[in-house]
Amino acid sequence: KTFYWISHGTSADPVWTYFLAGAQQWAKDTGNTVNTSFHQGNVASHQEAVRAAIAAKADGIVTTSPDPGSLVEVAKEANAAKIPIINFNTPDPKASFNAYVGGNNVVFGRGWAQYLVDKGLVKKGDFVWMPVEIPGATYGVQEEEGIKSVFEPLGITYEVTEATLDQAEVITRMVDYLTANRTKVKAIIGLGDLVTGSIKRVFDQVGVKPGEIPVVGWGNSLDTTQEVLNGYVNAAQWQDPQATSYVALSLANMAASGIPPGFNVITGALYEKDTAQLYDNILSGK
Amino acid sequence: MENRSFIQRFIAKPEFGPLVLLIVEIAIFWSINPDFLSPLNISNTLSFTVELGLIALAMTLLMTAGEFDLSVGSVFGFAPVLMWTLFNSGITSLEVAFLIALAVAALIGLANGLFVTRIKISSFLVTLGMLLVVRGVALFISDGFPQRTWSAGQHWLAHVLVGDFYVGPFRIYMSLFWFIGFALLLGYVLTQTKAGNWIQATGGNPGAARARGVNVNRTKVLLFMLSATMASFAGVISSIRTSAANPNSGAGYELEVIAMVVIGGTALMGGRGTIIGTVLGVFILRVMRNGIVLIGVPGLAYNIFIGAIILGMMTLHSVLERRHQAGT
Amino acid sequence: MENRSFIQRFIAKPEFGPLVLLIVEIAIFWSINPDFLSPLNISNTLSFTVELGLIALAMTLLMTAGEFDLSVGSVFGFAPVLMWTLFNSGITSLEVAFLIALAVAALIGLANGLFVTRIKISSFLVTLGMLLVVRGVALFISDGFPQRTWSAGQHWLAHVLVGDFYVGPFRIYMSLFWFIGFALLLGYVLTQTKAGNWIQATGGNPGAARARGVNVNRTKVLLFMLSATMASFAGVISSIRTSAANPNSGAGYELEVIAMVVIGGTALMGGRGTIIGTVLGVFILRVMRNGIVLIGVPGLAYNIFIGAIILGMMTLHSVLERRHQAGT
Amino acid sequence: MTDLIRMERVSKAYGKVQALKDVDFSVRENEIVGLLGDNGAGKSTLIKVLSGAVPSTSGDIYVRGKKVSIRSTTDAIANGIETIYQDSALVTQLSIARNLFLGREPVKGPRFMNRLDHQAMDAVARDLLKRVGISKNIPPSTPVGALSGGERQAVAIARAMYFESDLIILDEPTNNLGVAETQGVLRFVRNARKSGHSCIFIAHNIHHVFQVVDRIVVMRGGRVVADDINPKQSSVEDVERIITGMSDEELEHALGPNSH
Amino acid sequence: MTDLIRMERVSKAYGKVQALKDVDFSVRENEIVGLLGDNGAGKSTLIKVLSGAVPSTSGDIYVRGKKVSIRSTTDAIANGIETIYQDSALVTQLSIARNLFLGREPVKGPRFMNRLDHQAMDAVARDLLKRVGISKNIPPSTPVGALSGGERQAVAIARAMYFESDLIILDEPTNNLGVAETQGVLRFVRNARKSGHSCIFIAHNIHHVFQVVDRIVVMRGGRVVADDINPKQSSVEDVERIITGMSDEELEHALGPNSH
Ligand SMILES: Nc1ncnc2c1ncn2[C@@H]1O[C@H](COP(=O)(O)OP(=O)(O)OP(=O)(O)O)[C@@H](O)[C@H]1O
Ligand SMILES: Nc1ncnc2c1ncn2[C@@H]1O[C@H](COP(=O)(O)OP(=O)(O)OP(=O)(O)O)[C@@H](O)[C@H]1O
Ligand SMILES: [Mg+2]
Ligand SMILES: [Mg+2]
Repeated sequence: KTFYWISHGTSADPVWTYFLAGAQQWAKDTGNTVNTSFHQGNVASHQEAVRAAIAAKADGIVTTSPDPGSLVEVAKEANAAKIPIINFNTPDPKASFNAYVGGNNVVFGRGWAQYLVDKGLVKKGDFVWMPVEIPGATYGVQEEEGIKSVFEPLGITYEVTEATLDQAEVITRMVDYLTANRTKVKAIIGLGDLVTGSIKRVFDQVGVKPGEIPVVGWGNSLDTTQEVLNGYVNAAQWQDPQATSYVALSLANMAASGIPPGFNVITGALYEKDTAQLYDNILSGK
Repeated sequence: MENRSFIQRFIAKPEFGPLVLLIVEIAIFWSINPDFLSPLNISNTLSFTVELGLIALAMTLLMTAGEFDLSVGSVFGFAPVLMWTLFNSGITSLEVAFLIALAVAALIGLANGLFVTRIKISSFLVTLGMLLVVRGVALFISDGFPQRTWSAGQHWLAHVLVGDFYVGPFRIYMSLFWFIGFALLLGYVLTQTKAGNWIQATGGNPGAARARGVNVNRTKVLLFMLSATMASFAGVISSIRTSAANPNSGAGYELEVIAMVVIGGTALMGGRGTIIGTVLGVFILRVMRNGIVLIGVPGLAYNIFIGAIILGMMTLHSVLERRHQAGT
Repeated sequence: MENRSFIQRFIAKPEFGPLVLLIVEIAIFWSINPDFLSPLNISNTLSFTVELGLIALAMTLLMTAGEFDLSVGSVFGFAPVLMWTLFNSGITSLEVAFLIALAVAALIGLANGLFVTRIKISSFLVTLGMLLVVRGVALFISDGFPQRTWSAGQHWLAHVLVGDFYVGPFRIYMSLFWFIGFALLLGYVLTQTKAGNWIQATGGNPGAARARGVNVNRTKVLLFMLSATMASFAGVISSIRTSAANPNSGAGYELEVIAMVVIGGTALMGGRGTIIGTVLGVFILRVMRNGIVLIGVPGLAYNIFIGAIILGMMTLHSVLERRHQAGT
Repeated sequence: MTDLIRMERVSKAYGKVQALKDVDFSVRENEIVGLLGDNGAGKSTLIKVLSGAVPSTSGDIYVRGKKVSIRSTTDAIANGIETIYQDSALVTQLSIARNLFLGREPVKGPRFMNRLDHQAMDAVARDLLKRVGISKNIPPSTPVGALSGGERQAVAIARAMYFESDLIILDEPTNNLGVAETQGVLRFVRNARKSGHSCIFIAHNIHHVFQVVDRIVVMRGGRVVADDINPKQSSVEDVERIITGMSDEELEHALGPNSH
Repeated sequence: MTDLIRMERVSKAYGKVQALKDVDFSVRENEIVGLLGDNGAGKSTLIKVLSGAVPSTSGDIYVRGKKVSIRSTTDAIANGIETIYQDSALVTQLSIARNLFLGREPVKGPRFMNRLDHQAMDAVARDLLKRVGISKNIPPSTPVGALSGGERQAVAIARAMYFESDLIILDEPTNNLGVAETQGVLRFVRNARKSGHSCIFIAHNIHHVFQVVDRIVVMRGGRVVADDINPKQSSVEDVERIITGMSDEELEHALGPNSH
């Protein structure tokens, strides 16, 4: 059978490589064909890819949602063509997907903010810095929504800055920002995997000691698991990227065989130093 | 030189190369996956094609006049954000917001044009700077949040711009008609009108054109305005069709659009341009992107194919050109 | 024309404009935030500057010869991925992997050069195609995964390329010396050697150069190879410094590098180039990016400022140029 | 006979280079004036001022006795002054017909359609090419880039001919031209006078100038040094002497076979 | 006297255009040959074949009786053939000195340093400029773009002079030149012969050709139609007639004042 795995992510964003690995693993384990594509957040090209899959009479489609509402139409088209379409990574309840597998970015964002508040790391009047690779990309926006709902009532301010997807540029921009605002920044939330994974290099360059500024954020990369283990990052969010892809494809396969999935699968866990080793092992393939 | 048969004359046309390329390309994809020519896939390809195509049409005239515009991608992203921000915040009606988006884009084009013609900075730097400014403004006014476009579905403007209907098994978007309309209009302007003559002269030999009383600067400024306005128009169409106005959309379109125009046979340095060629160039690149997904090229190898095909096609193009030159 | 004082001659130099821009820029940032000139910030700025700077140096020669290279950004990302993949998978030692990365980059440059000179496709399209192919290959061989580079820290190659040490309060990276070395070397080549004369003639009037026995094609091919090799070298340096070899790194560098070269005073169309100008151009752009963050511009407005400053500086540049021309 | 054009005390400086110094120059109606002078004498600059290509630094221009201000090519054309530049300024990518009418294209149909009248353009172009002596049957749709140097010059001349300007300025029109083509240009100049036009004719080949002009004006170092030489009463050698500003012996010496 | 250069049955086609048809052409040692012909006669093509700029379609070339193959400019230079092209091929952005030595720059210091010998270049350039008759004190570091047309031509000529080639080819070197500059070029040609070189001299101004050459060759439509005209025994009019291929009456008519 042939399945299409369509992602709005960037092929170079580390976390997506783990999602992709899950899809490839599934293809190998089941012997089915999985055609994969990345659309760098481009809604139009994403829609085009889903429609191409429908046109190619795919046995099943698993797709992320580049923007809430953007796949309402194409999901209907897939339903009409009787092709199972499973949503993963970014939910969109408005579209008629057969099921959803993944986390919830708004909840993650709320979780990070709440963690900082509960542990007494930030208080009223404090300023939190939130670097993100691409401002305006869905994940960051939804996370910001969750964070806002916690911080605003408490009078905690924050700023989102652009870090880009280029590793060297990420470090440079974060170093510049931290150099300029070192005294002001009371905590950092890394809204993406690349920025959170760069914290160690930024701290080392600016001369900030691990733990001096509390950090929470995404944790789906080896860089971050190491940072948690070494005390640079206080807590990081695990999204089960490989499992998400694997399960989503399994659901699609199941639906293709005539068993409609009647449930969503929610993934994700916030880990600290004590449990970080587990994820470090997963990511380094141990 | 004059007694050549129709076929010979046809082969000598600059549009012949791109046409052969397009046919070869379609044949290859079709032979690998017959679904490639299914009505559904054709409808699909057409819908997105026209949005980049609209920009490419305007860019053809601008490049014929010897300049190019790197800021079209960010105007494409900015215009719908502006329009929906104005509308969603209840400041104006959708129609007025639409007109404001077009007008602001025209002003951006005006600024590009004035920098290039008055201050005499190369269009590369001017439009690169403008790209950053416009993209930044889009992010800033939207705070990075995409604008909701739900409410557009039933609005008459949405119907006129992107309404769809079925012709037999084909789902046709209104935007296709806009593309055809503009292709005819700009093709007419470039080849049949006085303005077209001025555009070609401006790109071919600005000094000579100026000496004959052609207002070279005004011609360039107007074309910069056209290109920005068209990018804005395309952006609005795209935002309604995809139900999303994201400040980041359109990133990287500038290079793709310029590639379309050049593959179609318009000279990179100005003086010679062809709308028919651009239409072919638009299809060559879009069909390629669609076909590659359809025949199941692995996601990560996607770029390799796009790049290799651009190189391969340009080589073929260049071989065809040379053969034709040797024959006259 | 000959009795001008030293100052007048200095003002007439093409590097005068960029120099004034850089001084003005530094003065403004410093007056707003004195930390701008703190040792920490200066060390930081220098570290990344040199990586882009190395590419800009090679690009200066290439642009002087009348061509440019859009694929440098993807070679920058590709080379370290290749090197670390070879090393991490245990196929070769780090030294050999490093040499292979440089050699493959040289081959990429060779391919660019041959497409441009033999098949006579414009360098815009050739290197755009190559950009996509190389980026695609980087993604494909790495499967999209960034390569680990931790283990490099203690290797002698890492020390030679990016080892750092303190000079007083300044943290200096070895890469700065590479940059200074290449700037001197390429500056010498461009202005003092026979090869430099050929490069300028190739860009200025290829027909005339060819008629005098200058091997125009070979000159261009070699410069394409230089530019790709230098991009690969810079990519390796960057990967060791940032401890990451990410297949996507370097995206968009091509435009920034070209902007650096042009701001420095090298002609976009070839024939005239200046290494000193490029060094100034490199600092102008990097200092700008650093300064803007440092003086506390809102995060989302970052691009607005970068774009506006590019436009503003080019305007100033153009005014300075014009004043100088009127004076001779 | 009244003066068609009169320039009074016209000066022009390019930065520090004083290309024209207080030049007085006039062309009468129905007169062909030869403008001679060595390289850099200021000939091209003088006619550029007249044709609006560069602004003068000071001085006045009168057309038929009325003072005019010529700030741009369009002003000059409006005053009936048509110029054929030294580097015959054609757009190589455009067809012969399109070049002929560039800037003043005939339009047909409703005005807003802005539609070129290709038929009219082609017909006129075909006729003009014949009149300037191009006997080969070159279609008017041929791009100028495909023409030989002489043919290009002919196209530029055809343009001036068609628009029937009062004053036609030819800056070195016979450079690069062979014997037959040169005769075509000279014939054109004679025809122009016959049909009531005036001409300024610049050429380094004094023999050509002598064949057609009514009066010779010589410039040297940005000044007019002689402005009423009658070619019927002077010899080529006399004029050469005035152009170079050398005495008889000096010239003899310079022209001698083995001087160094 | 032996032939320095002999071309036998040389043909050249550009696509369908037959620019040279079975041309036999030779230059003896120490001889100045004038090559005449109307636009498109094939003069430039002939010398481009000789100088390696374009390959011939067929035919042989002999240098001092030895058959050679000239496939590139470098081959021609190695055979002692130096060409000054019609559109004097200089790089405007480079200085006079750099243009003079382009392609054969003197190098000083260790070889791998590839270092230009600026001092030597400047000294030679200064001397050469004087010898070709540029009296103004122009520094050799001036970019060629800042020179007048005549001065540029002089630089190109100085280049041929310096490299002392056996055969110097000048394609319309006197175009655009004034009286004084033209005399400079003619003087240079005479000097070249005096010091033992041969020259091919192409010009549309037959008067200039008559002043210097030993022998005139005329081309028409890609063929050599006359190849041993002695300028001392023929008149300008005779040669014009051969160039255009017209009979006496036809020529009379074409040159007549009011012919149309
Ligand atoms: N755009 C310019 N900028 C600076 N100087 C100039 C410019 N154009 C001409 N000049 C100078 O002005 C003087 C007169 O030039 P002009 O072109 O009028 O001479 P000309 O008589 O036409 O010479 P030629 O016979 O070589 O065409 C020369 O010294 C020339 O160098
Ligand atoms: N590169 C080319 N491609 C095609 N045809 C050419 C090319 N160069 C020259 N020709 C043609 O070859 C013929 C001879 O040209 P050539 O330049 O040798 O003439 P010429 O005698 O030098 O004329 P002129 O006096 O105008 O310089 C002409 O018909 C010309 O159009
Ligand atoms: Mg002149
Ligand atoms: Mg010729």
